[in-house]
Amino acid sequence: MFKNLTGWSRVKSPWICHLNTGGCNGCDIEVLAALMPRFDIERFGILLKATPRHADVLVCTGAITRQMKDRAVRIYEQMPEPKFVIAVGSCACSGGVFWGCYNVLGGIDKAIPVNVYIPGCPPRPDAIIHGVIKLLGALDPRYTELLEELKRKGEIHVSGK
Amino acid sequence: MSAESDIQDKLKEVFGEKISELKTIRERRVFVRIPLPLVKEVISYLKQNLGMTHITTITAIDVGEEIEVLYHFLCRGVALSLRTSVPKANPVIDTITPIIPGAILYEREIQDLLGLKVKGHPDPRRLVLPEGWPEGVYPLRKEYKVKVEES
Amino acid sequence: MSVSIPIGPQHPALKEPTHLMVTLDGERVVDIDMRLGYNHRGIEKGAESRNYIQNIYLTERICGICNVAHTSTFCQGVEELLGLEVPKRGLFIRTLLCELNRIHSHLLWLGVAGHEVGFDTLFMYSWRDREIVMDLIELISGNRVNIGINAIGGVRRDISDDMRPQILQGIGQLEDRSQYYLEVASTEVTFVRRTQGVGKLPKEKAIELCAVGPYARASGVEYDLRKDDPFAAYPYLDFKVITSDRCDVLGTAIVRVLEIMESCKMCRQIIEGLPPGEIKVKAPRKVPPGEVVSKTEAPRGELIHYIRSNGSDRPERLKVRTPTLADIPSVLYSLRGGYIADIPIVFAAIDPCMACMDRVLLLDIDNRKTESMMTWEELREYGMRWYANRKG
Amino acid sequence: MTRIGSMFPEIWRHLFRKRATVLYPFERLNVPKGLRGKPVFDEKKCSLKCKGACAIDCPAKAIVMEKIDEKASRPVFLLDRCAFCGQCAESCPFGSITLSEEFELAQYDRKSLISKQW
Repeated sequence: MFKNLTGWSRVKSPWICHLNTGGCNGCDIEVLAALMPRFDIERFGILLKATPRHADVLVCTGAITRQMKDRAVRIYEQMPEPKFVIAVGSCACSGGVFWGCYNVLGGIDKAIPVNVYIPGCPPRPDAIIHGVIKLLGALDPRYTELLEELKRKGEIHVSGK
Repeated sequence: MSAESDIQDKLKEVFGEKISELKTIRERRVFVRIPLPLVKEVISYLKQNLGMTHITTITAIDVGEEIEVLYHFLCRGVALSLRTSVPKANPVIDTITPIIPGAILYEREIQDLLGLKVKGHPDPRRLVLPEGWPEGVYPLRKEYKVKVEES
Repeated sequence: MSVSIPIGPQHPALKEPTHLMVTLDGERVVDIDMRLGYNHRGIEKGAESRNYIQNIYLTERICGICNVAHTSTFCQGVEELLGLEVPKRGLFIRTLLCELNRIHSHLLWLGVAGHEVGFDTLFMYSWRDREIVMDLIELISGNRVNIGINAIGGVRRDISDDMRPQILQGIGQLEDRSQYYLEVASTEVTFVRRTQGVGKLPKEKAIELCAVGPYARASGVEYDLRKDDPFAAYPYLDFKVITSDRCDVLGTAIVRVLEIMESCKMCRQIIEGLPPGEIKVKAPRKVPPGEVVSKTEAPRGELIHYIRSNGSDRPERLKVRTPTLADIPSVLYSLRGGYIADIPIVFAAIDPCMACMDRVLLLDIDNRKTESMMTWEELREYGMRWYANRKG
Repeated sequence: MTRIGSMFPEIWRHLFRKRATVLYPFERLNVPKGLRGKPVFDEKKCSLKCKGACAIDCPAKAIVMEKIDEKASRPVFLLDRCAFCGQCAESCPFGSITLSEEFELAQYDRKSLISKQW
């Protein structure tokens, strides 16, 4: 009984911690815009927490620079165990436009394991919310059904290809 | 074109033939080449007489066996760029921070990215490159090649 | 006896990675040292291995908030190298987006400043109103933040006639919202008491340390590139340069809100006076050898791109100096002597954009003192003693 | 000069205004016509012979040309690298690439972000 209670509370209120590892801060302001009144992801119980210790989900933006690599790993280790990482923006997914720059190592997955990749430069706040729902879908199938149902109604173009 | 020609005449009359390539490529853009030892003297002259206080930035370019240094100033609304070149063998220039304190950052940058030793700099610590960066490797030099690996 | 506290690269007040080593004497900041480099991506070296078209998109991603300023500077520089004559309509559209980007950047700053002072209502309100200008930018350029509107030789998208009423209506809303924010920024007690007299920067210090942008204009330095070195369509617009002689963080807030209203006025002039004709001129791929100093007024101040070309389709050298970098010496000057609680707001006064700045870092100008670390008990007694003799 | 509560009339007025929040998955924001979303490749228009005019100009090197035979090649879009800037649509001499308005592209792994559209 206790197990699905924690599972339920984890899905219902995933607290996020935002980490910018060296991008152009376009995605940071889009993550913030998702927290603002217009998109307001607090209705999913998502709160922006300052310290990684209180957070379940690490929202990473920006390509990994050489300087931030070990700090990102240290912050990832400080997070409590059921932890997930969302890479927001093409720089976080793969280093994007900064290929060949000597101080950029590439995407976030060069330092920490990533669960959901959200491409876009920067992804719109609703694309970020769609990524968060997709992550929640991995924990609780009802969210994936929600996405499937909305896809059938043609509300969202969830693209497989 | 009054400000530009005014600056050019003043420079020509004081420094005469020591400065060269004095040209105005368009309004509010003046380029001039000055020999290395004269850098401090020209800048302090410009500061006292033409009321120049604002430095925009210092650019350093690796042109084969020399490093070209451009000081970009704002003098009476004109973007004045002083150009000198430093031999790559012993790349040393002296600091202009006592004359224009705002230049402290830009000297640190060329020191770090191009290996130009700045003599007399109040704080010559490492700049923007990460701690683990090997000594003596300067990324903005031509011989530094970035290996582009396909991800 | 003082304590040095590292404010690490990941910190709630600073949205972006920078590292502040603050040396404190009790609550008062004695000396501050800033270590950047967390955001340094080596863009200048990267620019040398890309052709001019790819470089537009690379310079655009130097900073996400003031990206249209970067692409305008870069395209303007390359157009000067090529000797291209950009059609007037293209210049007007480029200026319109520069001003819309300034409005969105200043509203963003107003919210972040409110958040760092703990005044979250202002944060929520100003960011909700920022959505109006984000919708306008998205309508014109197709992307909310990274506006890819500039190309070498003009702009990529035109403003069709059915967009005009929407833009004018949006600007009307923005005008009365900024009127309201001016009243809030200058009279609301929660905001004024935390920003009045904080982060003092006298005018001669601002001139000496070469500060730029709204931060310098709040200390009375009359320096605005749109007036002194007009580029794009600014010669055809009439606007006034806003300065205030308050020399503190509240001054920067008032200057920025007034600049929003000025930008709204300019956008209205541009939309009404939009000349007909072409928006773009065909540009060759190879640029003849030459060099250019291209300067524009980014939302945070004077931005310079130095481009040197060697006749091929790749630049030989691209040097970018962004406004935040010029403001750092003056913000560190004004941080000294303040309280630790004021660090976020004073630091936010220059609207730091680490992504912009990370080509250089700075250290305290006068000499450095090394202190030994104190244990927790020593710190507590020291704190009580410090406050006791402060009262006595 | 400073007054307490200059925000109260504003807060009072907001009690009766329409809510500002768009309940995203259930309620969608109408997307403007020219939104730069996922690049869509139309093989009929493409000449397959130009050896990647789009790939040369792509700032993020997000287009890889896949060989069909020794002369012809087709672009493969790596969506995790793509910056959605629309330069490929402009550089393609035959206009075979257009940007759709699809922006919900989150995936669990990078492999499913590689889009081969033929």
